[in-house]
Amino acid sequence: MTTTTAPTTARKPAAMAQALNRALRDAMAADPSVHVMGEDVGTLGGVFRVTDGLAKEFGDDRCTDTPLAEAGILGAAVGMAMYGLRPVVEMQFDAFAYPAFEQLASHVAKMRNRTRGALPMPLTIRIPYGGGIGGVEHHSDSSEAYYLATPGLQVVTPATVGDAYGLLRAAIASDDPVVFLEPKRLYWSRADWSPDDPEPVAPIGRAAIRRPGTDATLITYGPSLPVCLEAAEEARAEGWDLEVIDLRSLTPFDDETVTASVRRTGRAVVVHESNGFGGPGGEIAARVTERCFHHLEAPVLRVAGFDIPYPPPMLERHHLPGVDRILDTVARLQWESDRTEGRGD
Amino acid sequence: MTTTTAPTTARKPAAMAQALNRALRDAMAADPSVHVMGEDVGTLGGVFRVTDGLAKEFGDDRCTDTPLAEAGILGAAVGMAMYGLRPVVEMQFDAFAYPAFEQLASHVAKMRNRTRGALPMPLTIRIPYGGGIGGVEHHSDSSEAYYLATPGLQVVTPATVGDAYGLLRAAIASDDPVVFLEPKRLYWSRADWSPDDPEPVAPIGRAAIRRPGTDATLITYGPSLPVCLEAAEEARAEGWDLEVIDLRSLTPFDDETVTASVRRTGRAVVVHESNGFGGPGGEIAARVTERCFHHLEAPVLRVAGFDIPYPPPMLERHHLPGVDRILDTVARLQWESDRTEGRGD
Amino acid sequence: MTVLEQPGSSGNKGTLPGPPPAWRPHVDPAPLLPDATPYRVLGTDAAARLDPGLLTSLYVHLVRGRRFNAQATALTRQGRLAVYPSSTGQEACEVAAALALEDRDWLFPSYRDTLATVARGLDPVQALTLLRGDWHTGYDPREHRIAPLSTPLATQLPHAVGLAHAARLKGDDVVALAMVGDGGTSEGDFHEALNFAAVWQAPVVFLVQNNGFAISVPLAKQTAAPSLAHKAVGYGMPGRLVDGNDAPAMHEVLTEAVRRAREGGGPTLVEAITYRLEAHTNADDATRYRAADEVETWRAHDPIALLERELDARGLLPGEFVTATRDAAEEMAASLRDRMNADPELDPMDLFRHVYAEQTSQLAEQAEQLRAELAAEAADQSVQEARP
Amino acid sequence: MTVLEQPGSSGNKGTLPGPPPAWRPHVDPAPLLPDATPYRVLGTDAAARLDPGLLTSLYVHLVRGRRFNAQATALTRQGRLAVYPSSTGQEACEVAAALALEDRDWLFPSYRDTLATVARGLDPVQALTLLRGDWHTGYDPREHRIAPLSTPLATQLPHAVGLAHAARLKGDDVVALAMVGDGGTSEGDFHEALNFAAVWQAPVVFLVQNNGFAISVPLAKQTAAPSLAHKAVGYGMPGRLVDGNDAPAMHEVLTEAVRRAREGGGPTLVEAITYRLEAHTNADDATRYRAADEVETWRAHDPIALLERELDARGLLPGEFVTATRDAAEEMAASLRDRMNADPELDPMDLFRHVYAEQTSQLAEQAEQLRAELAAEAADQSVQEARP
Ligand SMILES: Cc1ncc(C[n+]2csc(CCOP(=O)(O)OP(=O)(O)O)c2C)c(N)n1
Ligand SMILES: Cc1ncc(C[n+]2csc(CCOP(=O)(O)OP(=O)(O)O)c2C)c(N)n1
Ligand SMILES: [Mg+2]
Ligand SMILES: [Mg+2]
Repeated sequence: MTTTTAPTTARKPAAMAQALNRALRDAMAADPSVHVMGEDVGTLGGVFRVTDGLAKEFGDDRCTDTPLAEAGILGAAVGMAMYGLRPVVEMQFDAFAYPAFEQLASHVAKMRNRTRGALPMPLTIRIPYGGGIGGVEHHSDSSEAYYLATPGLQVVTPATVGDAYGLLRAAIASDDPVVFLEPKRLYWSRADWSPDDPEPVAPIGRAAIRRPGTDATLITYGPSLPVCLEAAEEARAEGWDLEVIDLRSLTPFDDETVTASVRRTGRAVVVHESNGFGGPGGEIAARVTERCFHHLEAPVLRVAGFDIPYPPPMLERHHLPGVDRILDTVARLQWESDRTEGRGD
Repeated sequence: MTTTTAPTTARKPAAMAQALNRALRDAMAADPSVHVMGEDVGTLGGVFRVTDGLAKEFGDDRCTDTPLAEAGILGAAVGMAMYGLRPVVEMQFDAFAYPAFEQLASHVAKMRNRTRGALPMPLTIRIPYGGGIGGVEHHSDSSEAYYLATPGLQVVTPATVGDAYGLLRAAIASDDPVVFLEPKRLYWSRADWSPDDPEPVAPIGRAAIRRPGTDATLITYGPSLPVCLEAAEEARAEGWDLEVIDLRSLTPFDDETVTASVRRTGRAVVVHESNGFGGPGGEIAARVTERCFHHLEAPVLRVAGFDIPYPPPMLERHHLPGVDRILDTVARLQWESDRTEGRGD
Repeated sequence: MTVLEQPGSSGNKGTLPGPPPAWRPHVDPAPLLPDATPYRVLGTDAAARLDPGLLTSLYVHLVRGRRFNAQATALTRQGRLAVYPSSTGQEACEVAAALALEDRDWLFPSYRDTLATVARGLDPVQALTLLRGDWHTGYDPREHRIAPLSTPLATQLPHAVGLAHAARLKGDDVVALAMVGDGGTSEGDFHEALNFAAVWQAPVVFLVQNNGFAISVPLAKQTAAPSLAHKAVGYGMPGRLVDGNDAPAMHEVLTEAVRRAREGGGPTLVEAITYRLEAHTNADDATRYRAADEVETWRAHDPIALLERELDARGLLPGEFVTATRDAAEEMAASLRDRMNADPELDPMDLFRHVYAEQTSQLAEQAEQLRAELAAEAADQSVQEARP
Repeated sequence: MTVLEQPGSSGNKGTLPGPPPAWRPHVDPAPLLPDATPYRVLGTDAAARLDPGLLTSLYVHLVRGRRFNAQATALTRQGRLAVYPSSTGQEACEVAAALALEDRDWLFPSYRDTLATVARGLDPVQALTLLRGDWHTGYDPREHRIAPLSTPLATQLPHAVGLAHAARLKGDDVVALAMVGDGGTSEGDFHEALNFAAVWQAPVVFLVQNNGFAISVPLAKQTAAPSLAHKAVGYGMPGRLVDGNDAPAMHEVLTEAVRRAREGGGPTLVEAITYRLEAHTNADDATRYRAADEVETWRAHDPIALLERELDARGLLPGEFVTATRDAAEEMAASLRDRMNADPELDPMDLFRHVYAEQTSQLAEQAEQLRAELAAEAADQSVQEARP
């Protein structure tokens, strides 16, 4: 995986889950107001082991196994933040964040605004999301559209080991609430990495160009980044040089980077695993089109999960955007003179 | 307000709330499996009086004041539907549907699919939504983006008195769960209406052209329809003949009607009260662009609520899309030869 | 602490079959259960022991509180408040909640508890900002240690738990008192908050004002429990049942619960039996769902009348005191009316402030758009004004 | 029924200050409280009165159940199941839940309760569909009156209430039995469901299997209550505490609760004290959070061993019976293994079925897209196969 940051110090292979763990540890060591809380985050170290060792190192009061109640967890975290702490909440799986939805939408997202800045919410809500790990139902939702539609939240999702560390540090440091979406099928993806890399804190709100290209832009994030990079490699055989943008932050959105790229390439495809209809791709395609209309050779197209409940493990591969589906879509970007409309025509 | 259906029988002025009430009454009379439930829907007749008289006419078992717990209400309704009833749930205000979000996303939307059709969910969830009535915080959310992003739900919203009746009858008759969004600031809007109008049941999934026009299409729904119609009238002074589409159903989306219109007019603006970023407008603009790209003279633009928590009563008029903001946006549809990019350029 | 002691402790190992090994009940439920009837002081022998200073102070607060409620309701009729949910009839609960707390403690009011915030010392105009509609919260919660008035029911309860827990972690002896209605106890957030509080032994007092109704829904449709205070044992905290119209009883029970919490004794659930004498809000018509004679029955148990009787019996209600108390309340009301009659300063650009710590480029764009619109509006207006 | 009788009934009107008028406690909490120790039959005098037929039938089910759990766990190792949450050690609860119900009743299992569905008669392969991963629910819930295994914790409880309520409205004497874990009792949905059930007097039995852990979290971090059964009084329903490893005790308590519900007596909360002898699922490592000797302590209280002791004492455990029971269980396991070794039939186009009653134009388009992709894939493959 290409990153924009060049390494300087000793690096060794690390999995994303380890980088996240290290980010939590470093944040807790640096700031005593950082508190980790959630189901099974203490003794067990989380079902994905992202909080491994934290309770031992910092004590149960800094890394707390809570009762099994997501609204209670997030609601208590709101109160802790009101008192000046910096809670980092783990939701065990995407769909199990839903019970906390009212706390999120009505309080976490609005508290700063409701109180004219008197009660900021420096909360991080870590949510393992997305599919591809053979999970049974309710364990593979891509729920980012809900968070995108909620002003007051920052929505961040790393796709590389380095960003997992850097963005999580930035999220915890942020004075605004961050929904931190961890692509669970990348937890065990590895890369050479060291937390001593320059700029270890990745800025929230800035996309990264993971692969420069000239012919079209793939706009993606999280679990779909490796798929897009693979598609871009394969596209060379077809003669297409694709640029790949990793959004990293969905909110705030990096219009600058995305707009500049699409104006250069003239073509764009948004790729994500979330359902297409009402998913983030619509917003992205719409705003890119608003800003790049006269540079576009073709409509911005989308490759997304189908508009269905997440399928059972044995069928999920058909649902997930794969390399072929991306290339098929790139092929529809009206490269020749055949100017027919897009799908549905 | 123009409707596509011509009246034949005796009509008299009725408010939307009355038409909704009549729809519930007629549905309950026609089908003993229809049960109305929610907070204050019984003795009080609902805080907006939409269920007025139903408990008296059909008894407490058919129109039930529940305990104050939205997840419990919707969860119980799921169980009732499993046993063959057709529950119609009232959520008292938009933001007070959030506690039921898990039941909605994980069960209501998925039950049919999870069980290969064995357990359909013929549920209607009525939610008064949107602002403009001077409500204090948490009483004016436009939460439709959440429902749009949830496959398995139908999302319907009337904008006229006739549709309030017709769509609610259709929603209750639907074998799928319907999130029925009632524009609360139109509750007391009146029109000449009779339930004996031909085609009283409006089809789910079909948009209506409320005003034919040739120069550009305003795509809207719910509380923004009257504003768009007013804007279209005022636009005549500027020499623009605007077509106004009332989507009525957000899911399923009527691509046919919308695509045909925009291909004809070549220009489109989506108007809604919901926050712009991550709101329905992105999806609508994206899919219109996919389907109409080479017919478009300008990017599809959006007029939406700002990307902020819903403001307090005294400031809400600045937030809500009004006639001027719509006309300003129409003016940016590149009518002359000045081919600059859209906003943000 | 709980039925299963982890790890590895065992019951009567060896004597099979007996109770499951490792099973042992640890908490005696008896002290957690509420009394069969609401605790009261007024009209009992205990009343004689009450401190005169406390009684007169409560009285001043109650009278002032009732006047405040009346004034706020009047302001809705004048269009100066968007809406007002009155606590008339419940003043003893509101006042006791405020007085039970130290300055460093936190109050978590629900939307009906404006009076409690005012009794705690908040400027009435700031307290009414939400209901006037110029902003959501009119005060700095940290400055006053009063959380925003909570409209989504019961959602403030977990906040109180988290704040109290955080304070304890920081070594501060701060207590949180959270208020909720009988209807609010049906929400999942009520359950989760009480459970967290008990497990964490957080210094929180939960005050349920059981006024018999959630808008139109009577308690019988809200719960089948012997009392709401009986919920406490299910979390492992004491439940207390109090006559919510008996101001000294309320004050005593809450003060005691606050003390217990402060000393590390954990949370308490207090159910106050009271009654909302007015409609749900000015916009509500209570005659649709309750009979006038029920209201009259409760008027006979008015918190102010109850306290007056005691004061009078003890010679603590001289005419000058009554007059002075009423005059002071009138003065407060007059000042409130005057100040609320002034239009609040509004800045539409506030819409874009405090959404995030730093304004995003998108919000900056939108602010620019609104600024331009307002300028155009103003220009239009001055053109129109310039016309003859 | 509740503390405030509406409308207009009054307490000791006239004798002011007394309890607030219109206030009157209606439910006696005493009968709703659980006993101090879990109810058990095995090893007590009551055991002698147990019907031999019931005992041997429970025994067959328990043995079969344990074998089922072992086989399912083995299938995860062979990659035939994605995951399996075993109920080994909890078989008495699982089996009693199934046997307490009539055919027309409904079972609402949680994700750990595959065994209860099998004990109720569901085809084991259908019961395991969810965990194999070919579809979410492998059976028709209406046909078997078994709700889908619920993964989101406690969310099935309000469904059970709604279904039972609907049945009663329709005049059917159907009971719903809903299962949940100790961890699940912390969720708001637990609270809301129990409250609805009590207010509606719905024919529901709530069975909490308190196995001491929610994944790694011990009960002491989940609740501070004297017992989970003590939550019942807070809803106005009886709470019963049972030794969950005592199969006849479980059977008796659940059967009684079901009978009471059927006869219009309303809901019951039953807490079964039990223990999960294996890890949370095959993917979990339980040694990270609990000591081996705790597990051993519980092995000594094994539900099958407890029952065997009683059967043996009464001469109901002849060698042939034991052998025949084991053989039958082995046969079930072998057949299950064989059937699970066959790859399930998959149709990718199922993705688009049953999302809505009628396929939308959008889904039709997407189905078309997938069909084309699959055709291209197949063509690719046959080209590749054709190569030498
Ligand atoms: C989550 C939520 N659901 C619904 C409402 C609408 N609502 C406002 S007040 C109210 C009744 C509250 O009753 P109770 O808790 O007894 O408090 P009281 O009004 O008696 O003080 C309702 C249903 C709300 N504010 N929040
Ligand atoms: C709403 C929700 N939150 C979290 C989870 C993740 N999760 C699955 S099982 C489990 C523990 C359940 O414990 P308990 O209720 O005691 O049941 P047991 O596993 O002991 O049978 C958790 C946290 C979930 N399935 N649903
Ligand atoms: Mg009340
Ligand atoms: Mg458990």
